[in-house]
Amino acid sequence: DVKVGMITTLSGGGAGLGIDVRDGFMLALEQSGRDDIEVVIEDDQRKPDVAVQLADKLVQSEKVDVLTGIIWSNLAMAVVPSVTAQGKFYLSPNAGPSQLAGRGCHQNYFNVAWQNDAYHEAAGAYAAADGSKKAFVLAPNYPAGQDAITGFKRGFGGEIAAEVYTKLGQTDYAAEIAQIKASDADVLYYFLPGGMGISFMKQYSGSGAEVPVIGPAFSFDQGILGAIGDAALGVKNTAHWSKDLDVPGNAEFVASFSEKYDRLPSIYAAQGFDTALLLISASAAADVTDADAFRAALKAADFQSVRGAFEFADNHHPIQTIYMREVVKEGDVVTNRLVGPAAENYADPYGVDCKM
Amino acid sequence: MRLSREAVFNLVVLAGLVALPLYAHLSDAPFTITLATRAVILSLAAVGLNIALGIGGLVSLGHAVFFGVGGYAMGILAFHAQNYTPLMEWPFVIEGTKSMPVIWLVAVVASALVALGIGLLSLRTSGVYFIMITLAFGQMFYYFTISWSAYGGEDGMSIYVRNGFPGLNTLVPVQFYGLCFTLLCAALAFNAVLLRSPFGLALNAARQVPERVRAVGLDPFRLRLVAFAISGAITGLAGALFADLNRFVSPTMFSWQLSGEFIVFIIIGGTARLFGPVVGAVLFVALEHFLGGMSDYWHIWFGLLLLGVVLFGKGGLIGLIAGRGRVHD
Amino acid sequence: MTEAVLQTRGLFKAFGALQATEDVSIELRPGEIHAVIGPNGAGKSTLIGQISGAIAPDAGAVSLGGVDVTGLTVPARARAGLARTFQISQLAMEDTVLQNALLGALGAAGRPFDMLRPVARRGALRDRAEAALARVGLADQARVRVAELSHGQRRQLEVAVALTLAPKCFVMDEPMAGLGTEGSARLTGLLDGLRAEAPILLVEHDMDAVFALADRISVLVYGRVIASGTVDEIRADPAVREAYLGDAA
Amino acid sequence: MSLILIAEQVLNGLQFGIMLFLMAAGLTLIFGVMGLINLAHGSLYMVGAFCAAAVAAATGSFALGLVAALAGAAAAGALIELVVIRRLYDRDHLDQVLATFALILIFSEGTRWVFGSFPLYLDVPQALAGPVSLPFGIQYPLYRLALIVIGLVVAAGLFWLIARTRIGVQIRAGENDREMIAALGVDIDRLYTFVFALGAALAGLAGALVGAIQSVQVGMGEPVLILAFVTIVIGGIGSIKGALVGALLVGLTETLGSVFLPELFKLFMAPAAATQTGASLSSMAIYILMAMVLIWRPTGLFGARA
Amino acid sequence: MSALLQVSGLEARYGSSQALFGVDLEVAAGEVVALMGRNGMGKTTTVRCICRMMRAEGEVTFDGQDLRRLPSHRAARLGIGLVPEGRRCFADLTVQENLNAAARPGAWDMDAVGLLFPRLAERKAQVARSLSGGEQQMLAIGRALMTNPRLLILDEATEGLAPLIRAEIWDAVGRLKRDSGLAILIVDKSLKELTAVSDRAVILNRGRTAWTGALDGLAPDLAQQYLGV
Ligand SMILES: Nc1ncnc2c1ncn2[C@@H]1O[C@H](COP(=O)(O)OP(=O)(O)OP(=O)(O)O)[C@@H](O)[C@H]1O
Ligand SMILES: Nc1ncnc2c1ncn2[C@@H]1O[C@H](COP(=O)(O)OP(=O)(O)OP(=O)(O)O)[C@@H](O)[C@H]1O
Ligand SMILES: [Mg+2]
Ligand SMILES: [Mg+2]
Repeated sequence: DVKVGMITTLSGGGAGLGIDVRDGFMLALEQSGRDDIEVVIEDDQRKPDVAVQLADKLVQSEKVDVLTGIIWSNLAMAVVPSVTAQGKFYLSPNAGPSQLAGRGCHQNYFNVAWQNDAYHEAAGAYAAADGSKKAFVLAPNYPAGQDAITGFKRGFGGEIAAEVYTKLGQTDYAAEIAQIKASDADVLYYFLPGGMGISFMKQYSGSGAEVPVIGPAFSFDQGILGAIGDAALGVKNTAHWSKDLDVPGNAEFVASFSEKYDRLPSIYAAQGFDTALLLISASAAADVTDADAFRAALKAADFQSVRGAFEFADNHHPIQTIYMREVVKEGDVVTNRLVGPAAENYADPYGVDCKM
Repeated sequence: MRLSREAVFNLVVLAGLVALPLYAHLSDAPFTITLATRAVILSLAAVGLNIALGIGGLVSLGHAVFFGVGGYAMGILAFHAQNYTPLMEWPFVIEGTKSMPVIWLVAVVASALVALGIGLLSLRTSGVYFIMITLAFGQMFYYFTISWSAYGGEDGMSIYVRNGFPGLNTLVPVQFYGLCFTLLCAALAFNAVLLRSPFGLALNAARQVPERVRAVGLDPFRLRLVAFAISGAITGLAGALFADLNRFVSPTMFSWQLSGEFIVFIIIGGTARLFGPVVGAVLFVALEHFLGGMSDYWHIWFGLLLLGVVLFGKGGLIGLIAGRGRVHD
Repeated sequence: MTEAVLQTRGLFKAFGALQATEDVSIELRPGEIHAVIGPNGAGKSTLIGQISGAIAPDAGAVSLGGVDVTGLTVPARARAGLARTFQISQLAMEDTVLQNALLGALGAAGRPFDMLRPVARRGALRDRAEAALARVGLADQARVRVAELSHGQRRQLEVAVALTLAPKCFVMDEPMAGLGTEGSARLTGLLDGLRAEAPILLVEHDMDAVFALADRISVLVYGRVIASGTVDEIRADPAVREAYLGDAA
Repeated sequence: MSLILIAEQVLNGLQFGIMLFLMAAGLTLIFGVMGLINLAHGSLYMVGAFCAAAVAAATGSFALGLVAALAGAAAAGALIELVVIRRLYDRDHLDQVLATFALILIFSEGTRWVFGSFPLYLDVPQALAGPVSLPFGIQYPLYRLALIVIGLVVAAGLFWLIARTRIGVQIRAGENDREMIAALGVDIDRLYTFVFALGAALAGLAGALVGAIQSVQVGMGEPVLILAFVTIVIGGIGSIKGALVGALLVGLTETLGSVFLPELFKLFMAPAAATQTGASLSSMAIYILMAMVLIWRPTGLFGARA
Repeated sequence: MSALLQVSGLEARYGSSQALFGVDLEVAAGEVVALMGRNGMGKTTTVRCICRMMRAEGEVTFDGQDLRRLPSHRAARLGIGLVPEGRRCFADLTVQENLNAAARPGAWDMDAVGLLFPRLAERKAQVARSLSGGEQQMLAIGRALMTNPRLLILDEATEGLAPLIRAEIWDAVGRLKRDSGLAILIVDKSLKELTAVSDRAVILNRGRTAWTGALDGLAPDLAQQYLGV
């Protein structure tokens, strides 16, 4: 038997992401028909100290074998090191901060989603390949934002017209949009997760600015697109998964998820689904009490991911293809359509620092 | 000596805080101890605030600043110690440390100094303006640490091993709990003595009639400033402990919601009660824990409960249980 | 002539266009009660505010015991020996009568940052506070909260707090206001005896009390001193009768 | 940096300020008149936005959405005044803070319960979409211009209501002495319900108008609430004029700070470090502004009372 | 005949301490009644109970209507005008606005009040907080009259006022009684003036009605006992 503790954000702002991860995860579990996997779900309220407490609780009193669920990098940084140090496994369904991919990597930590830089770097590479020469980059002033800009620049390699940091949680972007309009950039890349991205895109589209936009999927995912509406049409965004990706099992996943929860799945739902699949495959191959065997089974990643082929690099982060998607309208629904690969067999650059 | 109902109640609370973790320790429920430690540390933070708020009437919506300063004092010292990098090389070398007493001292001194600085500027205002200016300072610190990349920015810092205390194994939950509980008792004892001291009398009067206090030759501003610094120092100490409990610090320690929660503890427990912050924090932590598991929408129930306490439980929980009381005799 | 304990020279204070005090120079000599009377809004409380330091004068000076205190703050002047009472009682309502008196004693002792020894065990403070309460007749009420006192008792406590300061001089703003006949009589007796300890500058509308107590009276009208003299001189002054007294004299 | 860009940024700052004013006006009205710290004001802003989004989605009409926002927020305001707020007038600020904090929790999670965890769609009406050309070649979103106009109209209406009408006189009298105005035969309870509902309606209007260019989501009220508090504290609590001036100051500081501080730091720092330092400082700018104003004038620019 | 205001067996408490133990009092239409007693005997409390500013037990009827169920603004609308202890003018409002806030239709309007108190008419646009104490007192009276009451209640209307202004206010009370037939209930400490203007007095002692009658009939020993004179 495997006992899984899931710490994720289920209340307050950002709850949508946690709910998608949870729903995707539980869907996979249900479809597998396995009754030897028990899941305990806890709400971290997006507060690091609460997440730490919950991790303690799950490890100390629930005695779980595996933890998963955390959405945000800062919460992951607070929880993962101590959990893995206590010999538990941690499967990340979302956040992939560079520290955990590099110097802070751990044999019991597996990232099933992506390393944080992946989308940004792939977007940079795509923009360069697409012929853009000069990029305007925009992100909130916090570590993930700084990483996003660094990642994009690494992939892009071209000239940067301006690099602007906004306040975290900012809601009005008139000032930044004016700067964009005044610049001579030929592509705009921005990383503004959640509500920030919605506000920005709505304001951008009404401003008369004409610089084409690229972003990471976080700002254009299914949960958000409904709120941005037509303003997002035509925007390109990078993701490791898309609902129209033609790989075995994906169409079934999309159909069953839509049917069960009455909404289209997001990347987070896909990530939760894959995380569960990984867990199921490993626990079928090895007993969780035999840590080495279980770890090897996880590393093998012997399951059919809805993103298609992928494998774990030595730092236990995925090597996978990052795709470019475009926001389109299907009937009344604004959604994403696959454009093509942006970076094939992408592996993050931090693995070299990982000694395990 | 006959004890008042409130005193009896306080003793029961203390006894509970001793008995519960011991029981949890014996029945091997370490998480219960962790939870109790969290409650005790938050109590300590609120006891600190209660000195400014309960006696001095200074409703600070920025007390998380001191909590955060204490937390970062721990985080920075331990971070340098675990990376073997000196904190400062010029004009003289300062090394990081993993020793709790040293960290506590630094946390207390640093937060007292910050409180003095903030107090000097903000104690010129009063009422809602004071509430808001302390909030403003809280937000400044919050945004500053979010973008302070040297120490992790919004991600904060993880400290892998809990800091040490001579003669104790702080990794054993119950021992760390004992340490925190002792500090809480010390702070409560100090608060009790302070209430009856000349300083307490003068500060209490300065809240009610500053004009009168001036007219007898005392300066309310200085009284408040000293109270604010003491208050900040105690909350700062709690911050250092909190960081050690989680082995983690981040800018959320500065957030205004946390400042608000400190105030909530005090009101739930009962304003101007010695044990108000303790009762409030314990109840809050317990509710957060038990309601949190019940439903995704548990905040609604929690909100309704808070509303009930404010609307119908004048004098907070202690008021409900122990009846109308007074701080002074 | 003996030197004045308290002296103001040419105090001016304007609130916007309103000249609240204009060139007010008065003095308080040892052993006397000097009454200041005048119509409502004449500037009496403003004058007291300037003497105590609560209001900064636009021009002019205040000296206490021959020392210029114009630049000092309210607490500093109190420590220099000036005790005032307020027109509207300024008392810690949640505290007991004794605690209010102790506050005065504490101010006089000047060590407010003592945090560790209970006030109750500081005998000197306590004695001083209880003595003051006894003098105004509040000894029995020492443990009652001020909020539960009647208006008259509060006025008495207001005087008691001033007494604990053992000052060089008293400045009292309408201590009789709101007192019934009985209460005024008791307070009149107390003030009468008090002048031997320290002189009193008394602002009051209760003419019976003023005429019974005052050694000297100054009359303030529209911020100016229009007359100054003994009780009989003032009663007879036609300008004062017209501006203030009416038929009351 | 061109002059036109600077002019445009100033315009942006003004417009952001007006948006803040819409939010702050209700807050300052409620605080000034009833002496009540209403942390739940942000929740009413959210209620307005959600009502507008729901009705606009159902009917396809933005105007109907606005009406729904006004009505919904006013109704929510009147309801909480009758059930909760009414019992808090005589309490101290602490109880008010706690009770309205509890209301935030209830409203936020309640909204999530009804509308789900995902942001809602609300867009600017077709008639106001897109940019217009202003003199000197400035391209400016028409909708934002409309916001400026609406904000100024609301400001004027409030000035008129408070300063010129008998209800305004009675409201201000209640501000001075609530018990006394009741003893003179004015139904102060009903008046307060009215004022609270009016403040709530203003918050709801702001939520709907602003929601169209921002994201309509749970928790959207809290950052704005803090900004609104900063605004009215700078302006002086209870003063409509103060709220307007404070809002413009905050709007300009926030906008211009984020643009010019990084530029300023580039004069003596490496560009990358300068953008980050500048951004850090600009996110603290309004709080620094507020602290400075309060240190200089402890009751705000136009505030009379503490 | 039943009186305009009828109070009997009035009891009231502040928290746990009882302030009134049984107050009986009547005011007939057109009558001036003095309410007297030493400090803290319950005069203001009685007034507050009549105006429904605090809760009380016992009977309070005005013009035959039971006041106990009504909120204070409803009591006021029945025709009770209050000049409260401590004046309580609306400090931030102008004289005109103060009067306006209270106005209800009837014979008393801005002009009538201006005739009664010419000083107020001269200061229409001045903010109440900048008025002198005496002017504030006139304003408080004028404000109560603007509600066109049938019963005017004056609580310590002359406290802290200069002798001249005091005389002016007594003069105004005399005129009101003569000219408009208003019923008036006065709380005050000056025996001489009250004796002159009042038809009857009610004296409170320790929260109870201790004596009722025309003031010139008050025996000296009772005056000593109840009023301290
Ligand atoms: N802070 C202030 N701002 C503006 N005007 C003021 C202020 N304080 C007092 N005044 C005005 O100054 C004048 C003098 O006021 P003051 O209080 O000194 O009068 P007073 O002689 O004490 O009167 P009373 O006998 O009624 O107490 C009054 O007209 C008053 O309205
Ligand atoms: N807010 C209060 N809380 C508690 N007790 C009060 C309060 N107000 C008045 N009392 C008490 O109620 C009693 C009656 O007070 P009240 O004000 O009615 O007296 P009064 O006759 O008007 O006296 P005064 O002549 O001083 O105005 C007094 O004993 C007083 O101490
Ligand atoms: Mg005066
Ligand atoms: Mg009275």
